[in-house]
Amino acid sequence: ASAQTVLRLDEVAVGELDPGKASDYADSILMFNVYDTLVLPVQGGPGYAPHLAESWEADGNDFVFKLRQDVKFQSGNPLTAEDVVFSFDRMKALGQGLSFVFAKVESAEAVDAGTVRFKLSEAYSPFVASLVRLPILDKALVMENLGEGDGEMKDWGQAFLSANGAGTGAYKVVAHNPQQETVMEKNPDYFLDVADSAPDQVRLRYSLEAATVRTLIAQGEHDISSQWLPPEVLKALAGSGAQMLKETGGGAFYVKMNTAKAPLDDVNCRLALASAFDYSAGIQMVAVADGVAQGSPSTGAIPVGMFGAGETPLVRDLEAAKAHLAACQYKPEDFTLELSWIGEVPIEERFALLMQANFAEIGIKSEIRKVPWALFTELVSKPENTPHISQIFANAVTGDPDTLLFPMYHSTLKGTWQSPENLEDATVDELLVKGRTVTDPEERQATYAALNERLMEIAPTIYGYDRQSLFAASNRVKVPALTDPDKAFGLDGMGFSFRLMEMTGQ
Amino acid sequence: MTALLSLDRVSKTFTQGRHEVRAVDDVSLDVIQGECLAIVGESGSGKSTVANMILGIYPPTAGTIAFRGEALPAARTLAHRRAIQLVQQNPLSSLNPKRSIGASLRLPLDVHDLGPRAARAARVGVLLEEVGLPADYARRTPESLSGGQRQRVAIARALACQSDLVVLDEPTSALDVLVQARVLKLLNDLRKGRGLTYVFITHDLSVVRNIADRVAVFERGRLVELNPTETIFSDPHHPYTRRLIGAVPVVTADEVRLRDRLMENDNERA
Amino acid sequence: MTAPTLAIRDLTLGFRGWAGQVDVLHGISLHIMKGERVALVGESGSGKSVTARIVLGLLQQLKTARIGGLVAFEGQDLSTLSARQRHALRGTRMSMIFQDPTSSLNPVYRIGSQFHEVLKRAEPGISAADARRKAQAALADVAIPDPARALDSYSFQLSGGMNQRVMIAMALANEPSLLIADEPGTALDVTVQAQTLSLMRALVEKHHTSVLFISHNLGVVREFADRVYVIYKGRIVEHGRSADLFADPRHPYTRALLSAVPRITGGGIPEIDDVSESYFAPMVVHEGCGEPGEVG
Amino acid sequence: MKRTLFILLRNPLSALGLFLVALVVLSAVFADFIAPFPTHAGAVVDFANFNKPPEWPYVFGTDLVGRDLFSRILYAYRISLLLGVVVLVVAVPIGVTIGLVAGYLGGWTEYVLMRITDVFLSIPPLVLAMSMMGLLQPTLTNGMLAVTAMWWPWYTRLVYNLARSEKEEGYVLAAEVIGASKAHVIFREILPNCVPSIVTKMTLDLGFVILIASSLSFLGLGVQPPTPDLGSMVADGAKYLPDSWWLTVFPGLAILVAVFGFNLVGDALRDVLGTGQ
Amino acid sequence: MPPVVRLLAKRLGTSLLVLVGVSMLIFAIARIIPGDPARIALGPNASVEQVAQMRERLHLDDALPVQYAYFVRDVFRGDLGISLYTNRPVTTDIAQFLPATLELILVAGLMMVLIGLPLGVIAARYRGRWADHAIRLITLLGVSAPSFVWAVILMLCFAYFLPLFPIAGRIADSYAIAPVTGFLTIDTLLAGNLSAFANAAWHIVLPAFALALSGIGQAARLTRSNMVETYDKPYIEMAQSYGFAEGRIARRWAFRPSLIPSLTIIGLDFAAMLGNAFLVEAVFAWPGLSRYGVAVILRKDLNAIVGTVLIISAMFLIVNIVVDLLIALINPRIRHSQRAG
Ligand SMILES: Nc1ncnc2c1ncn2[C@@H]1O[C@H](COP(=O)(O)OP(=O)(O)OP(=O)(O)O)[C@@H](O)[C@H]1O
Ligand SMILES: Nc1ncnc2c1ncn2[C@@H]1O[C@H](COP(=O)(O)OP(=O)(O)OP(=O)(O)O)[C@@H](O)[C@H]1O
Ligand SMILES: [Mg+2]
Ligand SMILES: [Mg+2]
Repeated sequence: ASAQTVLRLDEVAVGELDPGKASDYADSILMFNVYDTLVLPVQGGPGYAPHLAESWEADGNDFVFKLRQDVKFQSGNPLTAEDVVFSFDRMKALGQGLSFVFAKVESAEAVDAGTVRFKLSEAYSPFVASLVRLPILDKALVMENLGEGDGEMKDWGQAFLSANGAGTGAYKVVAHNPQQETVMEKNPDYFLDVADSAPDQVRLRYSLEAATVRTLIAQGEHDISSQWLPPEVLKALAGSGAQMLKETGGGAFYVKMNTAKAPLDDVNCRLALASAFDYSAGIQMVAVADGVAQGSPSTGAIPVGMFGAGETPLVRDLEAAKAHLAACQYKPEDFTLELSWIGEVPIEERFALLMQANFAEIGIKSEIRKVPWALFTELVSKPENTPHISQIFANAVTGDPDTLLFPMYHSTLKGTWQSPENLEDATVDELLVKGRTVTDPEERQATYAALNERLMEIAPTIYGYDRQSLFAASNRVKVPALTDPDKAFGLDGMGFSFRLMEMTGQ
Repeated sequence: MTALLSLDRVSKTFTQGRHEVRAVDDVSLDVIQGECLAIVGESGSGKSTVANMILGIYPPTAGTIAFRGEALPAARTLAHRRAIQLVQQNPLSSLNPKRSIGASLRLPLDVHDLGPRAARAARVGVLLEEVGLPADYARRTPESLSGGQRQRVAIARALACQSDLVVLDEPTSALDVLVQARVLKLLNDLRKGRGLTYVFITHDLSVVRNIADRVAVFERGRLVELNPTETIFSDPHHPYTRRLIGAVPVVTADEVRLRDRLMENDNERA
Repeated sequence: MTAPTLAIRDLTLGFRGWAGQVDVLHGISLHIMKGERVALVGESGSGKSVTARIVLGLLQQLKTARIGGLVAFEGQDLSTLSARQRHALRGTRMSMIFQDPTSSLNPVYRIGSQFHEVLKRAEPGISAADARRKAQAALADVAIPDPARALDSYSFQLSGGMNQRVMIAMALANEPSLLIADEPGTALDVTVQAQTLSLMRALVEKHHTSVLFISHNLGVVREFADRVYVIYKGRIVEHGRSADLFADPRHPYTRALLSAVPRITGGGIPEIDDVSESYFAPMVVHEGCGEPGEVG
Repeated sequence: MKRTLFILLRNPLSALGLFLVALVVLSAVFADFIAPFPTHAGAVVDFANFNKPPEWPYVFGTDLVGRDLFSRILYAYRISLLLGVVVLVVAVPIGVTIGLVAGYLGGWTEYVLMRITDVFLSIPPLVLAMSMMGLLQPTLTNGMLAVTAMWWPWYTRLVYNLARSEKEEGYVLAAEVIGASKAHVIFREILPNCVPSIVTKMTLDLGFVILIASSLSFLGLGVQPPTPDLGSMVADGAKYLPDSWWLTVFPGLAILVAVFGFNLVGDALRDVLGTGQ
Repeated sequence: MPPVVRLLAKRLGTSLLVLVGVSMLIFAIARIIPGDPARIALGPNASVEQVAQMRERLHLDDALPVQYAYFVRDVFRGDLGISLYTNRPVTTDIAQFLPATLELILVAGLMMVLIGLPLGVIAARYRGRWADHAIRLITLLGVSAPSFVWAVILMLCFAYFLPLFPIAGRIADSYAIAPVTGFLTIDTLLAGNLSAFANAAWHIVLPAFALALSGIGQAARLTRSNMVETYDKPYIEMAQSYGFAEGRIARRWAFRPSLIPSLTIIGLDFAAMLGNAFLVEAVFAWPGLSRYGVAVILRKDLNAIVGTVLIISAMFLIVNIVVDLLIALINPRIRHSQRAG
């Protein structure tokens, strides 16, 4: 073989290697490459395809999966049903990361070496989708490396797994420093074919500054940026010849209004703000080049591509805004809105300023307040402390609208960072529950469409834009999953499957 | 005769790394109210150390110091401070380089609340003039004064306190003879006028002869002779005293004769 | 005739400040021949120390000082020498004993290492051990009882007189051709003073060192100096051989000075008049004591 | 006064410093009249003109929402100067007093005071500020309070060491012998001799205070947008380097000019104070 | 020397006391910082039950003294708890990140001393002349901008436009050096890999310089201003009268007595860098403790906050002791004070 090819990319914050604790984007990249899941989203379309599982069927509320027989862990151990059960049990036991998506799953059991049965407590249609968040661990290896802890399973291998991989994935962990970088190398014994052109070594770096990434890419010392670069930096990189990778769907930028606090407890007032917001200026603000932006026009509460998404983009309507405001029980001169933005997300400051200017046009005064994330999570726990306006980026962790909308709008879950609206609406609750129990895709489509309509009507949120993640990349790498819509996965982070990338050697 | 101040078997030892320095060794002496007691002796014989102990700058290693019959505590009261004053040997460092001469002189007036507030500035001027400096030197900084000028400021400051006992550590050694004469005169007048008591540390035996009532002679930390001035100069007992007098540089023939006579005696006895 | 070791002609000095210029020296002239001991006496603040500092070239670097006139060392006009050349003279050919011994020694270095530094001026490669040996001998010469301890001490650990003797020993150590002694005896007891004076005298005789001796102790001056200059408020008022001058003081200021000296024979503190106008009377030069190259 | 000016103007560097300080103070005071776009200090967005490099009429360029940087910098001087001055005016006397007292008195007082100082010093400023934020409302005043809380121990340490050495000087002894009160010795005798170091440190600190304020704004304490703040402008702009360089460079230069000027004046002031009155 | 040892022992003892004070204070403070640590640790998507469970596990619902008791118990087991941020024992994290920062600030500290002090000495020696003016202006520039701005500027100038230095990290990817001390410059030497050492040293130059710039400026300026004062002292005149070389007078006679303020500030600066280096570490992607510290504060990672702050405090105390000892060493009057009280 010729010289090793190295792919270098970066992500914010630290990389969490333990799949039981993985929650953010960096963790997902690690997880999707070091571990495999039973199913994978279908590329370029809806639905889920077999991966570690050969096939599956629903049995009442339960699901039964048949495993592939030819899969070996990186350690050389063969994959069995026991490993799947162990992985599930560990996820539940730790109760961290994204384990909540399995709230409706009671247990997993090995029917035989190649068959697993998941028992659900009630009908839960997004279950198969949620399996993309259940990476399968090498039970034998983990058991050999249990750390100190109480009980039979001691620490469930947490100490070991925070620094080592124990998966079947196409890439093996060589070195891991959660604040600096994770180095991975191609797994030669991967159960699927991996093209020779896929990178031999991958260095996932953490917490690089925007200016550093900008410089490194320009000097050819870095390959793919994170999606968190400010639009201006992406613009500059695009201008100097970098390619733009794009990941669509799964999330949106929401401007949330505290419905428990005057004057936003009056729906007319909320509608006035939603109409006054300048949607196209918002898109322009995150635009990188013509037709390339970190967002696409919003059509409503549900991002385009998911069940129930609307069709017509939202536009600003000042006349309507004034009409709504006139119908509102509060007079604009009597209140000042508090517009908060999360200190860690600078682009929100600009949106706050945009809103301040927009709202001023219909006579509403406002103040801007910068709130660090830690403080924000605390403020939202009480409606009276929650600012009038909060700005949130949210996404569906499994690609299913349920994981996006249920935590935001169900009245039992109000007062979290996802639900600073403190919404309490019976119709919404009802539709949310229906959406997760019906299984037929058409029925789900109809349910979420109704939900979307209701959410437009009562306007707890200004639906800012549908999120598109943009990554600047050097020309040394080709990433079909992030450039060709027909190869795209409808799941954040899955596009970073390194085995599907090609190093072009330039 | 009442002892204003009495030292009782006072010693002071400094430790300095490996060395131990016995600076003052078992010294007892009384200072009588209204007198001028001169302390002479070789350099390094512990004179300044005695002065510093009297002032309470550091405590004696052994022995006690009593003032008006009461043992002086390690921490002096304001009254003690006022009652005993010091003119330091090193005039430059005893004046704060960042404060004007006037401010330094005014300090004792303010501390002990001497005289009406409004008159203090004028008093500072008078003090300066008393030691032969123009009153407008009050605005100067110590750096722009010559050595003798600084010394006079230090004397003026000690006198400003109107204390009972003044310890003068070589107060005139940096002065020219004219100013010295004037300062000595002033010191003498004040002593008579106010009934002050002086401990006058000096090397200048001619000065001692003319101002002191009694003389204490130190050698290597020990008190070797303590006698009235007359006795010291007419019939010195201790050989060291005689050697001292014999070494005095003089300006007149009379003096040379006196010196020679004493030296002869010394040779005879030896 | 060889040039005098030091010749000063019409030296003036003023300090410039925000309040204008203050004149300190009003044109003084003096000279010192090789091996000669010359005293400069006068009241405190009359400009003795500044004269010494000008000779060493120390005041020249002060921005506020305005200096005029001529200072020649061994026939060379100091102002024509480069800074480097002037620098080379200090500590080797001329050295000075400072008036305020305690503050003139660096408080953060032991005496020993300061002494070493001084010795290095004459003998740059001198080893620490050699320097220490030399320094001990030098300190013993000035009657410091325990030279080893003194060398290990800091200046604030020694008495004023000890510091002064350290200064004297340092100044003599390199056998300079011009020694400026600014009140070298003030802090010394008379026995030690006499001892150091005789040491200085011996050295002067041996090496033909010239000495500028600044003092207001007229007794010391009488015993030590060959010639005396009396200075009053920045002007030389009288100049003559010591014996002549003490026997026959002619200028009113000199007379006042002499009469103010307390006598060990007693007689009380002399009465002195207030400053008199007559102190500004013209300079008196005793016979045979004219400045070289001058008529008179 | 006359003398102070004499000293300040004698030296070209001090004169330059005086000029710069005057420039900064005047632009802060008269921002309303000088700024080409006075409204841009507030919540204005102009997406037609955002992120523009310096060009007429935006001499320093525009920021990411289209506001004139030059105008914003003028207004930012107001806050920054206020903050810097207030913090130093509060923190320095506290720190200096504690340092003097500890250094001069020694013994138990020294022990207790210096250990408290150690505790404050050794807690990173950010932690201190964050905890403040937990207790207080995020206002400018509280921001100042937070910065003050992290500032004083530095002066304590500095002055403590100075006082320990000044204490051994003869003039301290002289004052004690006269019977001067401890307060007098500390504040009238020792303090003036520490002033040069304090002034040097203070003028150096003025810039740091402006910058620390930016990390406070980052935490949500202190100046809130849209009010302009030099520190935040620099910190936020740094992300857009090297392309949108004007976002960092001009506010950075603005800080530089102010700090530079104050330091030059500080130097000169030290000379004045150094020679005493 | 026994007295020094005694002094040291005393200072170390009291430092421990201070550390206990700091630990209590920081323990309380960490809990005042807004935000629910469990919620933050579990990530944005965690459920309410998960959060409750986590709080329970962390004893967050107990009274503060009880929590502190748990903490003390764990400390005696050598356990600072698990970082919620990296999910590793805090001790592991600190052991990994501390050497990186320590290496960085040691180099920066060295620069402060080796560049800052000499600059100050030169400026004071040539006070009022062009060298003085030049140094004053340059050092002023150094202190007039914050270290992270310098970091960005240096990176742009010397790594981007003029690619002389590496942009990020501690060593090039191609070297694999087994960590022994954690100090790469030392580890590379231990591994006998000279080119790796050169590479690591090369990486440290820019970040350390950016970090040191303001300290260099402060040290130089304080040194200069104090030396200028010292130059008025009689003992300098005496040194000049002996014709000691001007440079030697500056370096020996005037420098040492003027060193106290500079030393104090350098010491403080040095210790403070541990907590304040985060922005520079961020710019140069330096995996250090400072950045870790800030990250854990922002994420309210209680154990990690307490752990890091304690380490930083300990550093501070050590540096303070060293500075105090040094000051006593350079000023013998303090050391030999005979005064009562
Ligand atoms: N740096 C200076 N700035 C201003 N004036 C000064 C300076 N140095 C000395 N003077 C003044 O010059 C005059 C002469 O000072 P000098 O030190 O030569 O006196 P002196 O004759 O040595 O007196 P003494 O016997 O008291 O030491 C004094 O009036 C003094 O105030
Ligand atoms: N702080 C100190 N530490 C150590 N030794 C000291 C200290 N102060 C004084 N000594 C020593 O004590 C002895 C006496 O010193 P002191 O200053 O009392 O002498 P003195 O009689 O005043 O001499 P002089 O006439 O020279 O001033 C000297 O040997 C000196 O070295
Ligand atoms: Mg003495
Ligand atoms: Mg003099």
